[in-house]
Amino acid sequence: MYAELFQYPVGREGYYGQFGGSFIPEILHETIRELTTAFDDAQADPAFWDAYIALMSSYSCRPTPLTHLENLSKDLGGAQIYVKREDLNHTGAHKVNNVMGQGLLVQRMGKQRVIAETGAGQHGVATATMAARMGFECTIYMGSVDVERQRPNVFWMEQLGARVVSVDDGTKTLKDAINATLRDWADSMHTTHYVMGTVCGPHPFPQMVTYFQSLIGREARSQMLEQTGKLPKRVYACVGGGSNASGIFAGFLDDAEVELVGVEAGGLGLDSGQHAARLARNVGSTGVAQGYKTRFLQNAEGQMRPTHSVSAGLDYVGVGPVLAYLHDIGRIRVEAATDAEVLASLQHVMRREGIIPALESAHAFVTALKEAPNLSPQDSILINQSGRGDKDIFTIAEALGDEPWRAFLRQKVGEWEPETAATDGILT
Amino acid sequence: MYAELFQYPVGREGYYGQFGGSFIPEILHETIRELTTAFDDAQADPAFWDAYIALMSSYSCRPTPLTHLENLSKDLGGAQIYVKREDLNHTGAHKVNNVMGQGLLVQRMGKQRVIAETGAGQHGVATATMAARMGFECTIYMGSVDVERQRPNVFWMEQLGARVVSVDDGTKTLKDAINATLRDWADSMHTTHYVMGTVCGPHPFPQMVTYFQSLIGREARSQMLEQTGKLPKRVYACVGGGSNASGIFAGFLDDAEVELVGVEAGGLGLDSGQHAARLARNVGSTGVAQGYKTRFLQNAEGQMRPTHSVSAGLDYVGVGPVLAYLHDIGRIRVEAATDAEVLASLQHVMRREGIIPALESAHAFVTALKEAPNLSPQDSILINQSGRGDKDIFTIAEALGDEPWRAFLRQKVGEWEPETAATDGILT
Amino acid sequence: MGARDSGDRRDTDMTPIEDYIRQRLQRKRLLLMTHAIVGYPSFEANMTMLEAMQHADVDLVELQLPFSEPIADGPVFVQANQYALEAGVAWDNYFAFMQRATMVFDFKILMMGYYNSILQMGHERFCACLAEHGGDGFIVADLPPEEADDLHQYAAAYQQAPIVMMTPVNSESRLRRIADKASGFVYCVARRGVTGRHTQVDEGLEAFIARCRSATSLPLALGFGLRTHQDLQQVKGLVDIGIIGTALLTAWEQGGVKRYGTLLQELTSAVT
Amino acid sequence: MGARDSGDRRDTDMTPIEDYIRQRLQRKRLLLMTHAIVGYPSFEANMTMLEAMQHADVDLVELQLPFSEPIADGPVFVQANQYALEAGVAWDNYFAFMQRATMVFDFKILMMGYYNSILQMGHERFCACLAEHGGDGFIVADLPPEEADDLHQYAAAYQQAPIVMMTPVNSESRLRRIADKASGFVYCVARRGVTGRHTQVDEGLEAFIARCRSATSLPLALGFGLRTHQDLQQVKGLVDIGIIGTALLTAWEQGGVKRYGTLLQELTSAVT
Ligand SMILES: Cc1ncc(COP(=O)(O)O)c(C=O)c1O
Ligand SMILES: Cc1ncc(COP(=O)(O)O)c(C=O)c1O
Repeated sequence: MYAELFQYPVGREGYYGQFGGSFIPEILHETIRELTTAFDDAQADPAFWDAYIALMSSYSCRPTPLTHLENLSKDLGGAQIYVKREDLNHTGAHKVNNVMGQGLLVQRMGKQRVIAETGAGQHGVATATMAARMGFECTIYMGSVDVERQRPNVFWMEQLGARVVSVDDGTKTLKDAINATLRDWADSMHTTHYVMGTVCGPHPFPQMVTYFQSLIGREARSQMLEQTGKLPKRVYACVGGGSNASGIFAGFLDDAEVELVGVEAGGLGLDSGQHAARLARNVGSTGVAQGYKTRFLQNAEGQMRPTHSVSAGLDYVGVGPVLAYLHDIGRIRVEAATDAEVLASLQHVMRREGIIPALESAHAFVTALKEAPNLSPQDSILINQSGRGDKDIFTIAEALGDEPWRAFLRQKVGEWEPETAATDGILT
Repeated sequence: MYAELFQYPVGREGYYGQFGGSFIPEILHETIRELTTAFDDAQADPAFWDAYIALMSSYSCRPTPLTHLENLSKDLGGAQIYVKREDLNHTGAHKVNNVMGQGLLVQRMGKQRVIAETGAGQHGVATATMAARMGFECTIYMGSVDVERQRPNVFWMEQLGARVVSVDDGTKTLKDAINATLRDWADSMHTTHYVMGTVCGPHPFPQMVTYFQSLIGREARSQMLEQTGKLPKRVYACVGGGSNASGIFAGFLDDAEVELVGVEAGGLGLDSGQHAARLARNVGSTGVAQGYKTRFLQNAEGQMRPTHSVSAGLDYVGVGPVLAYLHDIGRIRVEAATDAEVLASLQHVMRREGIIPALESAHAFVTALKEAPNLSPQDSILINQSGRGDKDIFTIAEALGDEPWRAFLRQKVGEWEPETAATDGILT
Repeated sequence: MGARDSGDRRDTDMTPIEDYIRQRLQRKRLLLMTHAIVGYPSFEANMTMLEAMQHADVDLVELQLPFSEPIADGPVFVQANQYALEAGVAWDNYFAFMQRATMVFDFKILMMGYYNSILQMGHERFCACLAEHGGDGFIVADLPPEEADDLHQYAAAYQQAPIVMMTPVNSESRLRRIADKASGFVYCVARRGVTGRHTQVDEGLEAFIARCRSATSLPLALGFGLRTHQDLQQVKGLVDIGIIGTALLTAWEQGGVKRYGTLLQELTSAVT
Repeated sequence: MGARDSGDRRDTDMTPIEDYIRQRLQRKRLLLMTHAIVGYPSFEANMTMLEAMQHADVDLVELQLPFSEPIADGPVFVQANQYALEAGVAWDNYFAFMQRATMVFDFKILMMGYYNSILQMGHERFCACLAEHGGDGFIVADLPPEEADDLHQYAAAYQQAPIVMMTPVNSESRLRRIADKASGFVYCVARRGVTGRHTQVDEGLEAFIARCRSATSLPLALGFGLRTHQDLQQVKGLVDIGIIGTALLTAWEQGGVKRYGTLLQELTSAVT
C-alpha cells in the first residue's frame, strides 16, 4: 500500500484520493516541476538513499533506538509499550530527517539558499542546522507570536547563521509563516529551495517528506520484529502537519493487521472550539490553501479558523493529504488529546520512565496509555516519540505554575535591572 | 596500558602512581568495600557488560555517531576533524553512560535509593532519569549557587521525581555538593548508593566510572578505523572531573602513537587566578579531599581555591586520579582554554557545522581547532563532544549579550506582574 | 505553432469580456485594469474608489474577495485581506457590493480571489452567483490549469471569463497549455514574486510578452509591479491592458481619495 | 583473640595520653572530651570556651583545624569551619592558639582535622609542630588505617597519639585492623552519619562497644551525637570517655558563654 500511494493514476499526480495536488501561483510551476523531477530522479537513484542513510547515521544518530517502557507496561497491565526515540535525533526531533534529506536534494539541484517556515521552531532549528552544515544561505519565516514565545529556538537559529523573519500577518503563527515562505519562494525560486517542514504543501512535498520520514517506520518495523518477534498491534503518533505520523505509519501501511492511530491536538476540548483537530471526529472539511487540498479547520466560507494547542508544533489548520486520504478510507484512526491530558501524561511518563517527550509527542502517549490496558500483555504497541520535551520548558513550567522557575526568571531579569533603575533615577 | 592501570600492585588498590586511594570516614569503609566487591563481580561477569550495552543502545542511542567536520577541516586546511557525538545521548551528555551503568550495579546490590551531587545539573538530570527508569528513590545535592543558575535542570530533576537539596556550604558549588552527598551517604549507605558523577572520589569510583565511560573510547576507536582506516593522531576532550576524557582516552591508551589531549577550563586566563585548571601548566598540587588523592587547585595550606569557568561542568577543584597519573607520566597532555576562546569557538562551530557543543565540550574544540592546521590533511584528529549546548542557553545568551533574549525573559516575567502590580495598588 | 492553434479560435468562442476589450482597444492603445479589496478599508471607501475609477475611465476592475491565506499577495494586500475579514466581509456582502457596482459603473468587473472560496461555494454556484451579480469573469491566484476544467465549464455556461496567468518562467509548452484554458484575456505576470514590488520594464519583459503572444491570440494584460504612468507608457504597444493594484491602494492609504484620484488621472493620461 | 593480642601490649607502649587517661580514670568513671573549632567564632571566644571547659574539669579537648572540605562534619561544624577560614585561620595562628591553651589549661589537647592539612604540612613537620606547641595527639576524620603508617611512625617519634576510629558497621577483622594502628585511646563512632545529630543510647550501642573492647584494650571514647548529661549518664560504665561536640557549639550559638558554661556544668555533673 505504501508504494501504491505514490503511483498516481493518470492525470492525478500528487493526489491521494481527493486530497493533495498542487495549488500554487503559476509563477512557481516550473520550480515545482524542477523539484519534482529532481526528487523523482533522486528517488530512482539507489546511491541517493544510501547517501541519505550515511548522512543520518553519521550526523544524527540513526537508527534511533526503540525503548521498551517496562514500568508503564507493567503498571497498566496491558500491552507492552514500545517507544521509537526520535527525540534522540540531532536537534531533538524527527524534523531533521526530512531536512537533511531535502538538503541533499538541494545539493543535487545546485541551489545555494534555503528558506523555511517554522511554528514551534523545531523545523527552523533543523533547517538552520542543515544550512550551516551544507553551506547554504538560510532564511526562516516564523509568525511573530511564535517568535515571541519560542525565543530559545530563534536564538539558536540565529546562532546557526540563519536570518529569522518575524511574520506579522494573519494569526501570526505557523500558517502565516508558510504563506510568507511561499511568497519568498515565488520571488527567489531560481536560487532558492523551500524546505517544507511537514507532509503538507503542494506536490511533491507530501510525497517527498513522507519519503524521508519513512525512515522512522522502516527502522521501527524491523526493530519491533527484532525485539518482540512480531509486529505491534497499534502504532501511535501525534499529528500536526503529519510528518512524524506519516513517517512511522509508512513502515506499517502494508501490514493490514497493524492499526495506525494518529492523535491531534484537542486543546481545551473538541467542543470548546479551541483546538487543532481536523480529522478526529471529522471536525475539518475539505479545502484548498497553502498550495494543497486537504481537510482544513475552516469556516463555511473557507476562511481558516484560529487553532489552539499547548504544543506549538500541532497548532496548525491543515493536515498532510496522505493522512487525510488514509483517514477517509479508514486505514488510520485519528483521536484527539486535550492540553490537560497531555500535561498529565507527560508528567507520568517522566516519573516512571525517565524520558521527556515533547509536548507534541505527549499527545500520542495520552491515547496510547489510555488504550494500552485494553490489550493483552502478549501484545505490543508502538509510540512515536517525535521529539524531546526539554525544548518546552517555558511552556511546561508555565503550565504547571512552577514558582521556583518564575523566581529564577525574575532573578535573571533582575540582574540587568540595576542599570535601568539607575538610569531611571537620573532621568526622572 | 588500559588494563594495567587497573591491576594494582599489592597494597596499592585504587592507586594510579601516587594518586587515587580512598580517604573516607571509617563509617563508609564497609560500604565502599561492598561496592568494590559488587563492581569487581559485575566486571568479571560478561553478562553484565552485555546488559549494559543492551540498555545503552535501547534507552540511549549507543553507539553514538562519529561526525566528520568537513567544513572546518577544509577551512583550516589541516587534519581531518572528527567528532564523537556524546551530545546525542539521552539527557544530552556522556553523563548518562556512567549513570545507567551504576544503576545496573545498584540493582545487583539490591539497594533502593540513589544520591548524587551535581554541578551543572547534567549529572543530576541523568541520575534522576536513571532513578525514574529503575524505580529508585533519588536525592540530588546541588550547591545553592548552581541551583540558582541552573534552574532548568533543577526543574527537570524534580519533574523526574528527584528531591533536589540546595547546599549552602562553602562555595555553594560542585565540591560542596560532593561533600554533602558524602555526608548523606555516611548516614544512609545501607539502603543507598552514591552515584558519583565523574572519575573522582574514593576508589572504586575512578575505576568504575572510567569503566562505564570507556564505552565512548571503544566505540570511537573502531569508528575511526572504520571511517578513516587508521587511528587519529590526537584525541581531544575537555576535563572537568575527567570522566568524558577518561572515557574517550580509554579507547586509545594502548595506542602509543595517539596523542591524548585534555583541555581544562582556563576561565579568565591561567594568570588571572580565575580558572579551573589543575593539570595544565601544573597549576594544581597534590592533595587529599573529597575522598581521594589527586592534583587539586589549593593553597599552600591545603585549602581548596575557588574556581571559575563559563561552563559549570568544568568548574571543579579536583581531577580524576587516573588522569593526574597519566599526566604525570606524560601519557596525556593537558591544555587550558579561556572563556572567551570557548564562546568564539562555539559560535564558529555552530555556524560552520550545525552542531552545538556544550560549553564544556567547546573547550576541547578550542584546542583542537587551534592545533588542526599543524597537521596534514592526511591525518585526522578526534574531538569528544561530551554534551549538547542547548542546555547552556541562559549562559550563552547572557555571555553574548543577546538583547532579544533579555527582552523575551522580561516579557515572560512581565506576564505575571500584573497581579502583583494590582495587589500593590490596593496595598499602597 | 501554439499561436497559430489558438489563432484558430472562431469569433463565436469570444466571451463578452474579450468582445468588450477588443471594442475598447479600437479607441485606446492600452486599457487599464485596477483593483480593490472588497471591505478594505470599508465598503463606502470601496465605492469612492470605484467612482474615481469610473471618473478616470478605467476599463476593467478586479474586486478581490478576501481570503485568510493570500499566498500570492504582498504585504499591503495581505494586511488588507485580513482587515476586511476581521471587519466581517463574507460572500453575501461581497456579492451585494459587486452587484451595486456593476449597476452603477461602466467598467467590467471581475472577481479576484483564491480557489478555496470557490471550492466552498461550489463551481456552478460560484459562476451562477457571479453572473447573477453582474460579474464578467474571475481571476484565481492559486488555481493551476490542471485543476481548472470543471470550473471553466461552468464559467462558459454562465458567460464568465476564467482569466488565466502566464509567467516569465513558463516554458513554451506550459504557455500553450495555459493558453488552452484561456478565454477573455490572459493575465501576464510581469515578474517573479508576489504583488506589490516595483517591476522594471526591460528587454526581458518584451521577450516574455512576445512568447505570450505566440501562445495566444487573446488580449494580454500585464500586471505585478506596475506603479506609475511612466510604467504604463512603457508597456503601451507591448500589451493590451495594464494592471495597477498595490500602487493604488498605497496611494489611498497615504493620501486618501485625493491622492487616489490624482494617481488614477495620471495613469489614464498615460493610456490615452 | 584480637582483644587478647592487643592486651599483650606492654606498658612501655603507652603514649602520654593513655597514661593520662588511665590516671584520670582512677578518680572518675567517665572522662569528658570536648571540642572547639579554632577561630570560630573568634580566638577570644575559643579562649572563653576553653576557660569554661577548664572550670568544668574537662579531661581532653579536640581543637579542630578548619578545612574547606569537612566531609565528616554536620551542618553546624561545616559552617563553623568555613567561617573560621574566611576569618583567616591558618597554621600559624592555629598552633599559636594551641600553644597558648596548652600552657594555660590542665586538660590534654588533641588536634582534630582532615588529612590534607597534614599532608601539605608534611607528616614529620606536623608531628613535630604538634609536639612543639604542646599537643598530645590528633584525630583525622578522613585517614583510613591503610594510609596511616608513615604518619603514625612520626607520631610515635614525637609522642603524639594518633587516634583512630571504630564504627558500628566495621567487621571484626576490620576492627582488629584498626586496633593495630591505635594508640592513646580509640574514638568509637556512635552511629552512622556525620557529627551533629542526636544518638540513642541503646542495645545496639552496647553491643558495638563490646566489639570494640574485644578488639582493643585501649581506653574507649564515644562520640557522635552525645548531647546531654543524660546521654553521658547512660554511657557511663560503657566507655571511658564521652565526647561532646556539636551540642556545646550549639549552646554557644544559642546562649553565649552563659548557656555554654551551664551545659558544661551539667555534663560534668553526669560524669563525676
Ligand atoms: C517534536 C514534534 N513533534 C511533532 C510535530 C508536528 O509535526 P508533524 O505532525 O509534521 O510531525 C512537531 C512540529 O514542530 C514537533 O516539533
Ligand atoms: C557536557 C559535559 N561535559 C563535560 C563535563 C565535565 O565532566 P567530566 O570531566 O567528568 O567529563 C560535564 C559535567 O557536568 C558536562 O555536563
